[in-house]
Amino acid sequence: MSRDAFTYIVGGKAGEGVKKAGSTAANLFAAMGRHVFQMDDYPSLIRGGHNFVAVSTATREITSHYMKADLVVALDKRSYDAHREDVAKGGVVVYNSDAQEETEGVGIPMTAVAKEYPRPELRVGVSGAAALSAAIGLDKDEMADLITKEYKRDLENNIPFATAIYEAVAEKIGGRFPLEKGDRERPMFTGNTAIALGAVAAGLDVYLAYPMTPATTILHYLAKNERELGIVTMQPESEIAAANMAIGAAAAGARAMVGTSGGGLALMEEALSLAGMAEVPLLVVLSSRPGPSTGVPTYTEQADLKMALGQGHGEFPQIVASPGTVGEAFDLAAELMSLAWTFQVQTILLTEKHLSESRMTVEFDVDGAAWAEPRMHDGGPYKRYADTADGVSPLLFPPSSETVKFTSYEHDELGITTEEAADITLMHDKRNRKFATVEEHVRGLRTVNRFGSSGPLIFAYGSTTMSVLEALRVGGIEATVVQPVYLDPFPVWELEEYRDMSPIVIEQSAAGQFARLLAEKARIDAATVIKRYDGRAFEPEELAEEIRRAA
Amino acid sequence: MSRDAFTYIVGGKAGEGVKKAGSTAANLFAAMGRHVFQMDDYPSLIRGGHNFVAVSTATREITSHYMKADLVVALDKRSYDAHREDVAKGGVVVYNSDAQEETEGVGIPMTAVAKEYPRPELRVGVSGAAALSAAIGLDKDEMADLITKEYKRDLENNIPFATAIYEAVAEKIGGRFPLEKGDRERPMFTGNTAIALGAVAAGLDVYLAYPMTPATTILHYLAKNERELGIVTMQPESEIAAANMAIGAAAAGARAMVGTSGGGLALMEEALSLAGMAEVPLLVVLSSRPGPSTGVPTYTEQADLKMALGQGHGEFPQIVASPGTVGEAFDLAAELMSLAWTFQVQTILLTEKHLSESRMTVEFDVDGAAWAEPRMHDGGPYKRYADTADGVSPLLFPPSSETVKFTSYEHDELGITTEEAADITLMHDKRNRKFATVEEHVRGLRTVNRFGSSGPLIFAYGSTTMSVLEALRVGGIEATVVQPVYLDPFPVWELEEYRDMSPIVIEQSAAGQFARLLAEKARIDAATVIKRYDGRAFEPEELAEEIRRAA
Amino acid sequence: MTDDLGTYAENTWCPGCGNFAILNAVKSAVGSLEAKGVGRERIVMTAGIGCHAKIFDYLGLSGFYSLHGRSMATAQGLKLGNPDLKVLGFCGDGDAFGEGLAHMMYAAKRNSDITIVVHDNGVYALTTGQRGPTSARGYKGPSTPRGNTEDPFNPLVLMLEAGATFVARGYVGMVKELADLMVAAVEHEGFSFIQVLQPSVTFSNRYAEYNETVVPLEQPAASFDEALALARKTETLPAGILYRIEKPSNERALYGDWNPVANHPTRDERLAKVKAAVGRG
Amino acid sequence: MTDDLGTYAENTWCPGCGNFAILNAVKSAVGSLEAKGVGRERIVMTAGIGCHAKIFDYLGLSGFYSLHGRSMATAQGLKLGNPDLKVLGFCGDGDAFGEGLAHMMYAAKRNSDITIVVHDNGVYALTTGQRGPTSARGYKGPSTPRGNTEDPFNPLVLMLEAGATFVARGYVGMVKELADLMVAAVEHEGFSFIQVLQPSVTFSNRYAEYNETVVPLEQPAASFDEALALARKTETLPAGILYRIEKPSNERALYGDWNPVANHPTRDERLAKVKAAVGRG
Ligand SMILES: Cc1ncc(C[n+]2csc(CCOP(=O)(O)OP(=O)(O)O)c2C)c(N)n1
Ligand SMILES: Cc1ncc(C[n+]2csc(CCOP(=O)(O)OP(=O)(O)O)c2C)c(N)n1
Ligand code: SF4
Ligand code: SF4
Ligand SMILES: [Mg+2]
Ligand SMILES: [Mg+2]
Repeated sequence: MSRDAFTYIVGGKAGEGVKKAGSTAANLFAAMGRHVFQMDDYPSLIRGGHNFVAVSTATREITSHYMKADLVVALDKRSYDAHREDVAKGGVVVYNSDAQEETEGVGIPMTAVAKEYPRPELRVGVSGAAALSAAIGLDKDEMADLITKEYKRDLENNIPFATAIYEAVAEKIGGRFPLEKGDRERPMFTGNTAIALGAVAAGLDVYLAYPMTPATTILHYLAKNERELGIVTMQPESEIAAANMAIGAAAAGARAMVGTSGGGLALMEEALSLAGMAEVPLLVVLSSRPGPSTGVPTYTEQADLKMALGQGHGEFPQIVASPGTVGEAFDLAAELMSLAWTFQVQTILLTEKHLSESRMTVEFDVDGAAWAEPRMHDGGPYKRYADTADGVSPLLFPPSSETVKFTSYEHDELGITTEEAADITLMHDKRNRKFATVEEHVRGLRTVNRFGSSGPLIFAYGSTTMSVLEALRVGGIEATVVQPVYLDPFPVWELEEYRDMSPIVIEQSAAGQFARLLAEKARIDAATVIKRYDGRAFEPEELAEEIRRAA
Repeated sequence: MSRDAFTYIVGGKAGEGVKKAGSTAANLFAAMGRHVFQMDDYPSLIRGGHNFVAVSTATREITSHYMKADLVVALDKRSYDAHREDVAKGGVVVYNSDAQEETEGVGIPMTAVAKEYPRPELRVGVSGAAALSAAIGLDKDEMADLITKEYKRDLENNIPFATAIYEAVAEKIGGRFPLEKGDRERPMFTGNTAIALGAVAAGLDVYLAYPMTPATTILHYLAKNERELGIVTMQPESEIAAANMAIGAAAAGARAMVGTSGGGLALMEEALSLAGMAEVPLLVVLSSRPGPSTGVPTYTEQADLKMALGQGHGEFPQIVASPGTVGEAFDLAAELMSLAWTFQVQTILLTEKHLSESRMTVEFDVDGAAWAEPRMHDGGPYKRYADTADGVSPLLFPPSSETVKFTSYEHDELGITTEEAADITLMHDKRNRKFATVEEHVRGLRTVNRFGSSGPLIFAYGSTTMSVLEALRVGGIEATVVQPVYLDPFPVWELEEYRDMSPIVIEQSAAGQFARLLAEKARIDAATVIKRYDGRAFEPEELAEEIRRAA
Repeated sequence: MTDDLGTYAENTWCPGCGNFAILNAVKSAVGSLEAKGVGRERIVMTAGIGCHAKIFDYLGLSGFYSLHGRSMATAQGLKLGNPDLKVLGFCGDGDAFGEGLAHMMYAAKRNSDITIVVHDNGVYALTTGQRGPTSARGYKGPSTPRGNTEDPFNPLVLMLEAGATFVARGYVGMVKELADLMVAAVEHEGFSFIQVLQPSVTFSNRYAEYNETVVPLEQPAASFDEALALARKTETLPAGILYRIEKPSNERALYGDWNPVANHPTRDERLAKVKAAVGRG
Repeated sequence: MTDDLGTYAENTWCPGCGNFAILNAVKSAVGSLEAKGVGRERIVMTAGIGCHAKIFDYLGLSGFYSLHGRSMATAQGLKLGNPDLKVLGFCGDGDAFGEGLAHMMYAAKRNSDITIVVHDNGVYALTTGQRGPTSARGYKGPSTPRGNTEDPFNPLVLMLEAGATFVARGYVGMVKELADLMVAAVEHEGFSFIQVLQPSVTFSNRYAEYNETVVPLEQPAASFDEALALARKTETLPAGILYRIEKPSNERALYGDWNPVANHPTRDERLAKVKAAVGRG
């Protein structure tokens, strides 16, 4: 393994400022012009328990955190115990010596120092930034600047507290991990922010969502920024309301999006079928967590693929795609919003907690974002469901002098209910043609990403792509990675060349859904399926080992 | 074509007694010891419109109605116009000469005659039985007996009215269609009644359902007979309530079933995933109508296959099967209830309006019905999710001195919530083993029906099987029909022998979902897919033509 | 779609059904609204699924034939998307107080500026007469052959308690008054609810009873408590506006004078906003 | 599961959370019920999803950790399946009056013989503080950063109007009284509702306010109207049983003394019934 990345883990209780300590570190690395990947690991609770943030950084692209850390800052004993095995060779643990007995590592009386200031329980987390600053050799002023920039408030206490910790750490391991500067400063975003901004770039008007981890932060981000972005957000009484309101809003001409996790999507299924019949554009974000059912709300898994592909009674075209990185999440959210409006279909952006909530340095191609533009009626008598050659009927929104009738019933071209055999066939044929139209168009898009061109053939999709790429980097493994971005229509036309190969398939599912999809749709039968389904993303070094064994 | 069946069609307005006229005819044929198939065609309205019932009968097994009728009774002009083309060679239309001008056929002033009695609008329908009796050569007493048996009430008006119609018809076509007696009298049931009784035979305790065509009559039948059958029914506030209540009832030890159509199943999706995680047995009846969305509520289609196979976020075993006949519906409902309880999984009985609401002569193998028997805990400390070798953990129901914790969260063996990597893996592995256990067991069941052994190879499933078999009969076509009864697990082990063949696939779906399933799961690629998707079941003579063309 | 607000769809309501009167009332109400400057092109309708909902096919208005129990959400979505629209939602009692109860309660709670007309026939008519939320205890339908074991909801009370700012009752035997209620409801800024007593001649033929008990109400109650008392009356059934107050509508409270559709930005405008947001990080 | 009704699960509520008091009250109530002859093995619990719901892991009782907004349906199902069980359902305010509102209203309407305890902290706590059905207008949470634009529901009023036959309010600052309410609720045959004022120290720390305003209520109101008036009070918040009446429970009304589980037939019995039904055609 060639470890050219530096990893920092900070752990403690929820409510102790662990997340803040993690993002502070990530921002620091990014400000140094480095590439950064930040993963938050937290249980489903508000205070206490064990939270940690793993931040890995390098001067080259980095697409995963590592679990072997160079520097661990353990704010409590539980964190020490949890991460003592996670220290890389040459690494060190800085721990809170008030929370446990003297042990290996650098013990700092964090609690005792914090008690010299008001609200000590909230202050302990600041130790993270202080210890990191010392360990990578920042000077005191640089550290104070960092605290000022990141914590903003209560600096008259935070800076002296941090300074005390800094000094204690510096005494033991000051400058132990000097970090090179990178080429330029990049912003950092989570996948959820990328999705939100991608949709906004494509023309989003209305976002409707009911809170559900790991999709919730899309709502939070958009609600906070709605005025600046020129959009409207609302949290209605349920996912059912969200989906049906979104469909209503779209029928008024507003670009609408909803976002949820598996349980919420399940509740939207009836509405998705409605969108199919009424031919209403809708972008749906499905961010997965381990299932079935409530499952493990704050962790990651790729077990909703089959669900995403099988929603809704009856037959109607839909588009499902899953981004491999935070940058791709931005592009894809815009593209899926655009496709929804081009074809009046629902599009599902399938992702996972690991992408939704992980944060990485990224530069969005804002100018390249797709734009959602409906095919509009160009005057004259209007038929909502005009029987066109490609199955797509022009849109018209009320208020209009022509009558515009959207409907859930089978209908004639004007949208009036029908039970006549000939009408039913006509409309089934129209929707059937739309399947073909959509597929034809999707063929023109970049539906599959390929990385590398020699070595073993690996298939992965979604956030697992990031893990695989990082595993190859750290393992120094040459491989060809194929990542289908589009899952429905499934880009078999791109995959024919792999039909007789026996690739390694890597996914975060116990049942091997993705491997099954490849076998069923593309007739590509995996030689080995590398699975992880304990709620945690793949760890690059471990994954590299597994790939090596399988290859 | 060898037309050895007699077909009777009666048409009129909803509310005019058309359904009654149809079932009266069907019962008459059954009482003659003949085989009968009755199909009700009605739009989604309460009064008016155009309803008709097609009843076909033969002295051999019959598994479809025909649309070319020997005798058409048209109670109104609309029915005359609708069915004038449906008259078979040698057939005749008896029409209401008060509702239209004199035309081809036997005109009878039904309305005028009815007006001699109270409530004439309700009486016109009785003409059906009268005309039929005359045409097949019953004598007046036999006809009066029929009216007495079927109409029961208001006989002092019904019999004289019927006699008047009878006499007028007899004058023109009396005894035109003499019908042989059959071997023995069989009862007649709809698919929905068969499903209801099959579930009851397996031990059903509680049926929960919200009305939705074409599943509604299961609720009606069970509600009407609940006392006699020793079960409980309830219509709650929504499908979501029905499914969640059923899961609650099952957790108390009650054998529970729910039934709905596609839109209702969509609303149950979250609960299905809950049943998967909590490992609660549940039998779900999904009776399809043309979709997507509200679609065409009172007609038939097979477009919910993909949905039935793709329900629920996360990964958990489920069983989906679809009966080919009313008799099989009885057996399968019992078997699926039994499987649900053996493996603590949800089982979906997928069917269509054409089976749910059509009525045929059938003899249930009541003694052969499967019985639902849970694997019970046999004392000692109890673990709801004990990690057993086959993945099935014994059940125990409260009240019990041991604590029994069902849960939607990922959990340890006792059902306490967990977020630990090792626990998550353990339970995923346990559920994964259950997939294998279920498949192993299902391999021992009759998962595929085969009919014939020479001629072209045809695949069909669900109620389409009945249409195909009747088409072969009437067309005198030798063919091999393969009908997968089980759809998940899909019995690939039974289908390997067909892998390199290019069969004809026949289904009621525009997208060809069943053909796709065969291609994807069993790698059987259809040469031709014969589809009908106008809401109507295949017509045997037409289908025979299509098969002949394709073969 | 014809000038008289009709369509070519065949009307399949039972002869004598109360729904005909509602259809006539809407046509007349739209006429009055047009006279007041609210053009029919701005009036959009929604409907659930059921006998009531067939009104969608019979009225030459734009709109959305939605799902059983969800049309109130669709209606709110239309309004949220374009607050210039006047949204007139037609619901069944099963729709509004069964499958869709939560949407009704929340539409009232948040005071969404839509009008909901509930065709209250006390039964699930289109699905052949099962008991519904407003069916009487003892009602015998095909799913309750030994009689309904639940007491009915009082829709007016529920809507008042949920926060509706316009609560009215109409009767199909009083078409002109019903039309006036619809006009007032549409003009009201906020959530307007009209319960229409609509006998189903087939399943709940209560014309005779209603003709006796329904009495016109001259003016809205002076207080919430008085409105509640009116809503609870059973010997006579007051028809008219029971309650009306002013409160900011959901849409106004959420985004003031913004209009998502009318203010939909150009691509350049939007990209500038996104770039600014990316800059803010 | 331990003798003191505890479990080995780690408690992850925030220090000071009102939920601890509810946990203690339940333990005490179960003790009292046992003393009265209702053994703990007959008491089953349900919970939604949320901070409140963690009580499921902390209590050594059988039951079902259900879904967000559905535990009231699960609870009714348990009771329907085996009416000998005493079902104690724990809900959040989001659970009960947001996602699951319709189930609550219908449980009350049909008078299902279950007890629902709502941990009312006025917020979606576990999902980090979004506004909920009982959040005040103006509440600033992460989904309403400029303030909640809706007025709160009054849970007591909704339950009274929906038909609940036992309606009570408890407060986590009055544990003994809360335990007594739970005992009375479980003993009541019919739908029992307890709103528990449960401050979330993290998101809605209203201890100080409640300590001022919550006042014990000596006895239930004499009439429905009086109960409603008590429920509407805002200057003081009466805690105790506001309303209690007798009415046949859903289960009794549906099937009298039948018990689906206890009366589950043998296979032979059942086949005989099916054969008889087949014979009837
Ligand atoms: C999800 C779903 N469940 C059930 C149905 C079946 N369904 C159609 S209309 C209806 C009830 C209609 O009752 P109501 O709303 O009172 O309308 P009415 O026919 O009485 O006017 C039902 C249950 C459906 N369309 N969708
Ligand atoms: C269908 C569904 N939607 C959303 C969620 C996410 N979720 C979990 S708990 C919760 C709200 C909790 O609020 P409340 O019921 O008041 O409980 P509290 O945490 O305040 O005790 C939500 C929205 C979910 N689990 N399921
Ligand atoms: S069934 Fe009742 S509600 Fe429906 S159309 Fe007929 S009379 Fe009207
Ligand atoms: S967030 Fe609030 S409700 Fe949840 S445990 Fe903490 S204090 Fe209690
Ligand atoms: Mg109704
Ligand atoms: Mg809460």
